[in-house]
Amino acid sequence: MSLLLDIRGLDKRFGGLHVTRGVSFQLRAGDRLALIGPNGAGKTTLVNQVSGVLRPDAGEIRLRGENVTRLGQARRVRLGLARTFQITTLAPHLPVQRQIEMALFEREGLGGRAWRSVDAYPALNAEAQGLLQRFGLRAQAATPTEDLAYGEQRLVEMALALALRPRVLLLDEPMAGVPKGDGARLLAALDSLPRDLAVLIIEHDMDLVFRFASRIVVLAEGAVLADGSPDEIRRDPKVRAAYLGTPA
Amino acid sequence: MTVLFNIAVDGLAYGMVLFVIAVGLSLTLGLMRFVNLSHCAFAMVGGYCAAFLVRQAQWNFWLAVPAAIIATAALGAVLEMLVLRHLYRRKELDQVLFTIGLSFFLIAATNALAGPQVQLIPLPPGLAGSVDLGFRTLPAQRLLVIGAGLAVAAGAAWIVARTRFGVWLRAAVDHSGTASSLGIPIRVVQCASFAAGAALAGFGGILGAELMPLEPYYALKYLVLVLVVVAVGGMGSIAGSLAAAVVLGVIETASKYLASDWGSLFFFLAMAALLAWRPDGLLKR
Amino acid sequence: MNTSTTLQGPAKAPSEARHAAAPRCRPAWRAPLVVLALGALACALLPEQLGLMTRIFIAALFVLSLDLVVGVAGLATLGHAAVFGTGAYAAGIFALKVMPDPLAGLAIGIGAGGLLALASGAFLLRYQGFTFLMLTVAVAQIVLSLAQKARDWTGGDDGLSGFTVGPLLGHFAFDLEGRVAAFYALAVLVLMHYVARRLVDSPFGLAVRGIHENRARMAALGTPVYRRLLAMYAAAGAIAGAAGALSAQTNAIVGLDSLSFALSAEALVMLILGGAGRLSGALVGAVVFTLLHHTAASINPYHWLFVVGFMLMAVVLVSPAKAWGWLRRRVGAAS
Amino acid sequence: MLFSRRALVRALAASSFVLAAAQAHAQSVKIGIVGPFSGPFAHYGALFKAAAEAYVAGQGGKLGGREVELIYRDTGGPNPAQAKGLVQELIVKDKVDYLGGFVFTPNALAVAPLIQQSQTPTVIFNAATSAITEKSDYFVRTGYTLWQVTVPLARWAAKQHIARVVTAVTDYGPGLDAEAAFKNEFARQGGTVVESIRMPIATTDFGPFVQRIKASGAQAVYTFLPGGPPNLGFIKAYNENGLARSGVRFLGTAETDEFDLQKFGDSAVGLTTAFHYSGAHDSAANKAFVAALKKQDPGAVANYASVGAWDGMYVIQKMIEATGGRKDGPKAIAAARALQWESPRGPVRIDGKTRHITQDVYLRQVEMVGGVAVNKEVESFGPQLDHGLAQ
Repeated sequence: MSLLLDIRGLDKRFGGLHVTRGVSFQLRAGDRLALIGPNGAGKTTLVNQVSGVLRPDAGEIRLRGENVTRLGQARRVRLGLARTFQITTLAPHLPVQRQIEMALFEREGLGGRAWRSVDAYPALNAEAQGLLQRFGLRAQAATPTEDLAYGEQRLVEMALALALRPRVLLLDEPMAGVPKGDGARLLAALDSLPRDLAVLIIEHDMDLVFRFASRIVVLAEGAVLADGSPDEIRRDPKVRAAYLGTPA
Repeated sequence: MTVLFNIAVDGLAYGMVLFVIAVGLSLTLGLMRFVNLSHCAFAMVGGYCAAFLVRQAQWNFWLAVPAAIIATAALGAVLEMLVLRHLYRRKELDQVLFTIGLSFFLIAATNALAGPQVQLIPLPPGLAGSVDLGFRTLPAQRLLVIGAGLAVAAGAAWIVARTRFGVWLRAAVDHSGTASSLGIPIRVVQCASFAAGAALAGFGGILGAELMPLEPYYALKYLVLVLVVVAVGGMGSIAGSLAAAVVLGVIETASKYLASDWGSLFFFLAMAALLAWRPDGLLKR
Repeated sequence: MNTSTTLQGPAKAPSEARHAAAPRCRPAWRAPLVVLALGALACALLPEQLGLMTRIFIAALFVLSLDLVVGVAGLATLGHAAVFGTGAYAAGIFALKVMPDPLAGLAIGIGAGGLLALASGAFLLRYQGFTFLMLTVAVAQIVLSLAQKARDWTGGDDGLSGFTVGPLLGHFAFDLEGRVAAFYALAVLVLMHYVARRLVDSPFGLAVRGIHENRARMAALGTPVYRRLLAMYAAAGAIAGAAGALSAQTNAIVGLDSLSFALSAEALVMLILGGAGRLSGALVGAVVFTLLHHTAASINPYHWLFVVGFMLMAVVLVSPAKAWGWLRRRVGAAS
Repeated sequence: MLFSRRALVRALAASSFVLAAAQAHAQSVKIGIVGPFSGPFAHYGALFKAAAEAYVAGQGGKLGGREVELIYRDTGGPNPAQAKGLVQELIVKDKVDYLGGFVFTPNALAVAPLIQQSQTPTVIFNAATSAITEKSDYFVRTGYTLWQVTVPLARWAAKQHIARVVTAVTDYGPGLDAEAAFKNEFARQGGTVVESIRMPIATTDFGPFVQRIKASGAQAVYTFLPGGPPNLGFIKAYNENGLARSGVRFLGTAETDEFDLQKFGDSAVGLTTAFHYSGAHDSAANKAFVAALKKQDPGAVANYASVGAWDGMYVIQKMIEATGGRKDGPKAIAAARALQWESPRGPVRIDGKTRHITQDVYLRQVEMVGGVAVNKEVESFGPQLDHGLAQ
């Protein structure tokens, strides 16, 4: 399967704090990589560097062969990278369907169209409604995003990422704070992700990690502690000591 | 050579006046996150009170000034308790609209009560004359302003940084919920700090009356000038406001000496450059 | 995308899900048509107040352009007079030195306003919040100082006058009563309102509204945030330039007050009064404030500030929505 | 019976009363007074109102035998768009017969086309830029122009063997007019203007400019400043930096105007100005004017603004008499062109060609008379026409 994301020697400091230490790993189409580690291990900071929110001090990020380390988020999205946020980051007053359509317009490069109304793009309107249908949010199409339940807002985050038809999807703790009831739909969404999509997910729920992930990277104090299959990681003494707390 | 001295001396004096008036707004804007565009109206009230006390009521200058400051603080406290406290959580634009309305109201009230003429605060003999600095003379009143400005800067910085009230104030602003849960009397702190802001404004109005004569339209006339100093100095930063006031004061004075027919063009060019260079405040990285 | 399993939400009948309301924009021509009707009605009912009507239409157009910047793009500005005044001076100088035709002058005003907004926006939009607000003040004051300095072009303090504006479309001369001026201003207001409505309802408008509500989200969707904001800022500048040109042509004079801080502050007050973000709020705010100011000033030319100041404070304390609600309950209870 | 008879009678009575009132109303002459009644220049408006109403009261409430209705409109400040809107409303809606007021040049220029088209005689009480009366045949000016008062001052200064003068004017319309008038005449009289300082209109700290004046080595400074705060600030800086002591004489026009004069205290003594009106002008007409003004509004001050309004009402009265109270612009203006009378400021006449007031200009020095500062008229330069238009 083709190499989509290639990270080599990523390094980042916040003043004296060394938050990312020489992180390297690859992501191929179809991968289901879980990024785990204790709080403060630098997981979100790593995702922020890969997605272009933060700029690394050193190292290289190659997306489908192109070096995007210095490029902005827009270029990375066009190359097929999409992400969700740990803290829900949505436009509160816009109706949910408009939120999705915004992503579709950007994907189709129509973000600059200033004359025809948003309702004059039937194909994209329909696609947006289809996506909402898929996430069970079709009934809330006209509801402002802030009026949705927290779990449903997490679904909107994921729907937005998928609306961009990404090749690489970064999920930053999609299940964080989601009550059991809404969790089911999120899990179903995870299972129904396209086969050839490369997914990196930051997650604390070990049951989900071991059920979903085909590969696990363990991060501790900003550095890669271990990188391997779920079984290798379960047995790896270093991981057990640093993370699961039981002595080697 | 004397031109440079002149620019420095006049610039410093003018800058200190700007600082004394602006520091109160920097506190209310920065430390209380409250966009109080009626700040200059409080400066006007302070000035009018002092003028009334000294001229009509024949009080001694050194007695009238503190009394006027206390009166302005009282007005600030009353308005804060009655009306302004409902606005703390409101959107910035709502605060702008309300405080502009309040300024209009205070302008109309002053115009109705004291008429449109300029109110002068007669200075005591000690301050009325000029002091000879060797190469030139400088009005004694300017020296008072420079001294008072430095005192206000030091005092305000000390209170905010060192005293319990300062700690309470900063806590109340960052997160009033947690602060009140720690037993900090939020309402008292908010009311007291707004009153302090009004008092500082009143004090600035009195000291600045030499350069910015007191007339009803004062409240809106110098608003832009004060906002500029607060923005360049950085909201809530007392040292920043001091530095910004002096720098802008010197630049404005230099343009008067060297290129006065360009009006206040250089003042605003300098402001834009400083703000673009240090958006969060002159002394903040 | 090979998966098509629909994720059924908690027990919802499929048919009901399909008919749930999708958000639909109201047709863009509807609101402007209402404005046209109301404006024409007002001019018909008050033939002796056409001068006031013209000033209201121009103020409404200016506040409409401000709404694009403050309400839609979320950029609080106190320097919007810069583009209004530049449009006015451009149209005035054009009429004086080149051609008195009003429509050509209007186009020049639009171009001048748009260009200045583009140039100043390129610098301003690197900043946000209070810093952006104060930088807009600086830009407006710099333009004002330059206009005062370029005395032989702008007439300085005495204002730019002496230019005549030719008849509209060749044969509607601007008359004393101001009838042609009023309908000309109304027509441009309605046209620009339609343009603004189209802008806001377009994908571009949606992206700018998205940026207003959450920049991080839009950046994550790949939106070129800076470019979108600059485009909206320039569009608003063009519309403000049109308002400035109308003011120059209907008054046959341009004063330095068209670049003043007071004008920017008054426009912002009108916008907040009417409610930002809906475009219609801008028009309501402009009409209400101008009428309030006009009537209060004619009743008592000296202390009208009391009334306006009190009204502004009241509007913030008792939000208009609650006021309407209270009023409706009263009326409801009475009838 | 739809109506009871009593109701019918009452209705008839009521309608006849209304008709009568409308009738009387129709005959009264409407005069629109346009000026700043709010904002930073509100004192001009207050003075116009006091002087105009004092004049009408002095005439027993009638002008030319007609009831008079004064309508005030506030322009707030230099705001041409608003001024035009207000005047358009006064002419079209309120159907005024005459207009008066105007402090700012842009406001006057804005209404010129309106009064020309509607043939409404408009008396300019104060705006001082020469070119205004050229913009419409229906402008009459009872104020002054800067050229009119500056040229005689420049001639006097040259005669006093003052060779080197520095000009320091506020950088706006009238200020530049004043600077040009002084430089032009002083050069013609053989004097040299060593430096022309322009002070921005928003200046509050005049210290630097006074330092520049001191450094220029001039024997005198000719200055022009708008009334109120700038005026006060400049003269205070002039005193605080001891310019009088170091031999730099003060030459001004409206700077020692009665409205601000008392605020200078005795530091103003000796300031020399040339102007067309002084509160202390020694004439019966002036005493009557000052008394009438005091009776009408104790707060009002007899100065160039109030005398401009007072004389303006005189001109309007004469125009009403000439047209029998009916609205007839050309006839009224023709009458105005021929007017000559004894004004509180002294003998004046309206110049037939330029419709501008020709008036005596006096040299004055500030003196303390009974603890009150006054502009003592020391010398008269005789009648002066508007030298600005002569250029």
